[in-house]
Amino acid sequence: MGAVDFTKILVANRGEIAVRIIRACRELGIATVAVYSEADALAPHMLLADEAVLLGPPEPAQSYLHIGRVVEAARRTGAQAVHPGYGFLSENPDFAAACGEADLTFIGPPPAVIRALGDKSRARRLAAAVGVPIVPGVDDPGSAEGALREAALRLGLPVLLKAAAGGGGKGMRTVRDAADLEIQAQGARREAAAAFGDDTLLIEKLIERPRHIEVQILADAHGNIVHLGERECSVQRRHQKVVEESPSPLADDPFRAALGEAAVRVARAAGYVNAGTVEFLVDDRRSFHFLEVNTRLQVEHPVTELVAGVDLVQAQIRVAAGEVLDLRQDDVSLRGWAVECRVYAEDPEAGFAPSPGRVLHLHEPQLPGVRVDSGIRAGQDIPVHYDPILSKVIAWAPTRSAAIRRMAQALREYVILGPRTNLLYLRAIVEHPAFAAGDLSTQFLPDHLGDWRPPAPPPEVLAVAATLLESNRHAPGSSRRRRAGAIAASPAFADPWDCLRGWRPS
Amino acid sequence: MGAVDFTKILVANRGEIAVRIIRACRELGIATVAVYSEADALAPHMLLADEAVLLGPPEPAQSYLHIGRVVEAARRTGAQAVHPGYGFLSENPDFAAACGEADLTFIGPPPAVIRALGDKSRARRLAAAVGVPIVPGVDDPGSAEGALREAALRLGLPVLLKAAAGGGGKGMRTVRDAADLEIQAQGARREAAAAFGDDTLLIEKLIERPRHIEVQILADAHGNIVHLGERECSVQRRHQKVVEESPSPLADDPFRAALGEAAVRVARAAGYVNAGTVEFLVDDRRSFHFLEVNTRLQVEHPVTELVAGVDLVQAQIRVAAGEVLDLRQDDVSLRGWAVECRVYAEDPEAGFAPSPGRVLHLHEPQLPGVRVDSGIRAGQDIPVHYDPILSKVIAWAPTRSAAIRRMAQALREYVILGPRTNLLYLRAIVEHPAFAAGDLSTQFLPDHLGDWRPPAPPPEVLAVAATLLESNRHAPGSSRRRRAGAIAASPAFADPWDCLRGWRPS
Amino acid sequence: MSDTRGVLVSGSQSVPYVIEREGPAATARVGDCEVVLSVRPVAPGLLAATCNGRNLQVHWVMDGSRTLLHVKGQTYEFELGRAGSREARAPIVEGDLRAPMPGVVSRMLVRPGQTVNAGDPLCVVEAMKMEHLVRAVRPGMVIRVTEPGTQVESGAVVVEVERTTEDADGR
Amino acid sequence: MSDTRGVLVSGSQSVPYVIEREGPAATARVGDCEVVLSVRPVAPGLLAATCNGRNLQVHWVMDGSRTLLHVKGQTYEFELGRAGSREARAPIVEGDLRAPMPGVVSRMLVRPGQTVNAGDPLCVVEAMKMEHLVRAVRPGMVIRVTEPGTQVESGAVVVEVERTTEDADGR
Repeated sequence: MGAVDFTKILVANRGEIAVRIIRACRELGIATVAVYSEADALAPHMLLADEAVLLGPPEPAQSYLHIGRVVEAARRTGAQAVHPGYGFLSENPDFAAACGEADLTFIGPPPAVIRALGDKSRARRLAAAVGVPIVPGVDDPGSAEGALREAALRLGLPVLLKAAAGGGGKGMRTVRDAADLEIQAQGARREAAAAFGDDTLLIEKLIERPRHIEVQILADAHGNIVHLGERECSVQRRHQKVVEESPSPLADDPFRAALGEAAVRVARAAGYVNAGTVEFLVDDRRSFHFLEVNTRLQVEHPVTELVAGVDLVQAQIRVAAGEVLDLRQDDVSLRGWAVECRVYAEDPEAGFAPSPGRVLHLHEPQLPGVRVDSGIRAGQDIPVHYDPILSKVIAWAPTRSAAIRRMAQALREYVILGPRTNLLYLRAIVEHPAFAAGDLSTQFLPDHLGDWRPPAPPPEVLAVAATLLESNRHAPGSSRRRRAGAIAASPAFADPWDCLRGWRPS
Repeated sequence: MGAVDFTKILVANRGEIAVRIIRACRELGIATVAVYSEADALAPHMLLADEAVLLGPPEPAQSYLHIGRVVEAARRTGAQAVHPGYGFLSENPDFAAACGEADLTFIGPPPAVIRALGDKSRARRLAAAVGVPIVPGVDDPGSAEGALREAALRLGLPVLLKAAAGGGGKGMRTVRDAADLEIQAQGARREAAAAFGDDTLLIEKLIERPRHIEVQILADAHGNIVHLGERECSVQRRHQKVVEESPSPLADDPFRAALGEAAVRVARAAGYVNAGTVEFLVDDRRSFHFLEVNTRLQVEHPVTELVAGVDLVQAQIRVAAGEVLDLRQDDVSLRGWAVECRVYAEDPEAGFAPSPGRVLHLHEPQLPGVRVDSGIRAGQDIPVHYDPILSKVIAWAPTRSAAIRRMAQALREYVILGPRTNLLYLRAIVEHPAFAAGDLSTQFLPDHLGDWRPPAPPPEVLAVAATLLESNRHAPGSSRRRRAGAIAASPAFADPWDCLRGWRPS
Repeated sequence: MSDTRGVLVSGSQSVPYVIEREGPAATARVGDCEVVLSVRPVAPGLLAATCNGRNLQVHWVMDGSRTLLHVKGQTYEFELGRAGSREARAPIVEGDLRAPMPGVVSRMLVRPGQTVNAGDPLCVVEAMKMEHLVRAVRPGMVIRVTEPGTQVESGAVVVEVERTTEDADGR
Repeated sequence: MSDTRGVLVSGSQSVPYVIEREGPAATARVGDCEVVLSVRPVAPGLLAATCNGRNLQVHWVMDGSRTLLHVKGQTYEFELGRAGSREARAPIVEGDLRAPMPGVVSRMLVRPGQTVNAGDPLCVVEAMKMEHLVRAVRPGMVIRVTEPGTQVESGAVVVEVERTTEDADGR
């Protein structure tokens, strides 16, 4: 494969995924334009790109969700294509259409496909029409007083409320008690409106303890579609994926073939082009039910990349440039096992409350078989306005157990001081015997880690802490400033006690 | 595969390879003991291990080459096995024997195999005996006045002088002019004695512009031997490998099969156990000639790991613990392409003179498909006493050209300030059209980069430098202290000029 | 040789300590345990500690009165307390409803004077695109509320509730 | 608005500069080129620069009078020179043999008073396990040598050679 037909791409996103896309462009020899809000003025994605355009104030509607400003930034910088990443405008058909009108290639499916599949109800009908089983549900019960309740009771509680336009757990609520229906629906509508600009809801019968298994597909504009195996994303907290892996511990070859074939059938029926994900719920009898199609790159795409040996972002760009897919289904071979952990700025000790703030100290793991897709840097202020995802740790190994051990090791070496994170919680997940057994469901976390608390500090940590705090007790200005240990001027074995004094930014 | 039969391993090495081995042990749930010299008192390998034992003064003979002290450290800490890494004691049969006598498992082949193959002359005879072609040469011409000259002239100049006990380019000299024979032989003998404790030389007929291609083998103690494909290591400077890759651009499937089969034949004849490398020179007619067997892990082992999907260090440990190899030759499948660049503390602008000193600023690349095996940290004093290798960058991608682009990107993002390095030179290599063409030989560097010089600073760099130096011109104490830019106390868009002042270690 | 005493506070826990220094090593008694340690600075934010013969890499930073530590894959927060005192933090007054995280009060569901039952939804705090419902922890009367749109720090009081003698529904 | 002038020295090259500051931006004239730039500190050792509309990440550190920069994959060393002066470094006197790197003089192959030809091996400096042969760059007489075993810095004179009127072999 030679050079791609783009010379400059605008990346309409922030954080780790923007960094990931900029790097993919750079490897293809394509210049990049970042966009950023005032809250991201010195964020890594903005620093890494060749050019950066300020969109506006921190609020998403004024920056990363503002179609006009993003398109104008692309026009002004002479970009030929736009990569939307995930979230924000990635599944907004109006944005894809606006790009087209401005002669920009939108790196994703055509607007009509996004629109059709983005409407969860249409997507369900489409899947059913090609013989793929779906979850029982009611499409758009309407916002009229009582309509929701009626639909829910018709399906039978418990039910799941979902943003018809949504994805990623935003605007999603489980309702087991009819009394909670109204307030939960209001909350779901508000979140849906904020995240997707559309508050239409969908009600589905809740499948108890399902496994969430999805299929990565890749389609070119010439009618070629392949699937790249499945990902299991059952480990979720409040419908938000936390740990993903590929392959699924549940899947054997016949299951994988059937699931992949179903996914390709849906994609083909939709006229799908570019990378996409077909999501399924699998019940306790190993039957799968079509859930929805995500018409964009997924957060968890790296596990597929490591197992299938394919660069999905580069493939997206090539397909968008009109190239023919360079692999057929027979060429796809899956090797080993990959696990991903999402690192969130949240406090597991305080009900997983978001924990924005300044990254005071950062050390990211670097070990063989481990990939860290990070969107943060030391000194950065993690804004309160966006998703709490900081980075993703992905571990590959020949076997699932080796990949899990490798992941645990990477999480141990990952240091983020400042915002509280779920790093220790993630390690508790991957080190849990039920996780090792592959015994997963979307209830995995409440079932097994509902009362998780971090261990108390062991004596050696208390001893080190006491020593450190004592050494800094009388340091001038220590009470209000940030400090970290200085490099010893003299080599090792110098008297250390004086050297524990910190440094202050001048 | 379950837990390994060791609970604690001593790592008898330093730098990146010691770090690599410690991490492999940790993934297997095995505790680690580092050894270190006074020059490495706060080196990364020493910090990372669970325990660390000081061996002695910086001189290798008093520390990393001191068999008694290393064995004593293992005994005292209760380690059951010793991993020697590469270099130092890794191919010293006396050390392997001393481990055995102290009831320590030496993670490598039995002493007798190391001894037999470490003697390059015996190894050549062994290969010839099983029908593997060898390079014409004279084993141990003796140190008598004139004996060397006579042997060299009998073979015909040019010849190559090599340490019979050696490897890695130490004690290796090309002689084209008979007048240089004596002084080059003396130098080679001294280097050989210093590096391997044995100054015996071997003379080989020089094959002009050969390719250096080697085969990774893995053998258990139960008679199973597999090969994991080849590595091409033709890009060398003074017999020191600089860039390696797997597979070789020269090799097609029949060539790979023939080479692998020859390597396994040699290994089987030698009674080989554990990981090893069989090296070949390939001439311009694609004929291969056995060169030697390296009875240890190679520096460049990661390219094989990425292409074959095998963790060689973990495999070494399992095999040493008596486990049966968990893969047969038919299970070995090679996928994609991997390239490795060795980062050296050397100054390409000053004849590649070693450049030890303090690492004042460090930023290692972290991108998908890129692995950095690093042995350094910010603030570390790189000692003058050991090999100049700082780290290795390894890039994997589905195709060779994509792997090369990825490598170039990783090298661009790799920042080491303090010691001078070959980072820019490495990028010049991988971006050279002859490298892209796969047109390699051990003369690649003199042929194509003999007169390489770094480009002059472009105007924007001069502008930034002038701004920076101006801002620090009047800073107190600026003339003798080390400084780096401070984190801005205020967010972006504050007046920057005052903020460019540096910080000083307190 | 020197000898220092103090109290280490971590969350709601206080641990007294005594440190005895002797050259580059020290003995620390924390609670009932004794640890022989030496600590060497490696780089800004990184220490190499040896505790009872084991290596520990310690990442750390001071942030105001808090000291954040990362050791062996776990993060800790400590501050110094006064010997004999355990009042390192203002105790949370039961009934005052606090923001669970830094964010914006996006909706207020009650008004001053209203009586509420334990578990009633009071207001919504939004941060990082997630809504968090603040519920009453006990019955009482709402005294004061926060204006919607206000940006609040974690732990800030967003609704004040006064305990009443009877429940909201008159029981 | 302010206006500063100076000379930037990099190796044997000197480049005069003029910097004109205006608010957060500046215009720098370096040699014959003009660059409009703004520079913002990001973290210790890291600046975000914008040069003629392009983003540049600049890693940097000062080490004595040297400033080391890393921009777009290349490392540079600069120091400030005096305007109009180009003598930033002592010129290397031809004939004096200098250590090519920091290391140890492991063997001395000549003695004072000996005459040498250009290309003759003079001594061996060893560092990082590699030996480097120092050769005479022109004919002359050895005046002074360094004791074997001496640790030397890069650029230190290890052998002094005085030019003679005839070559060593009398031609």
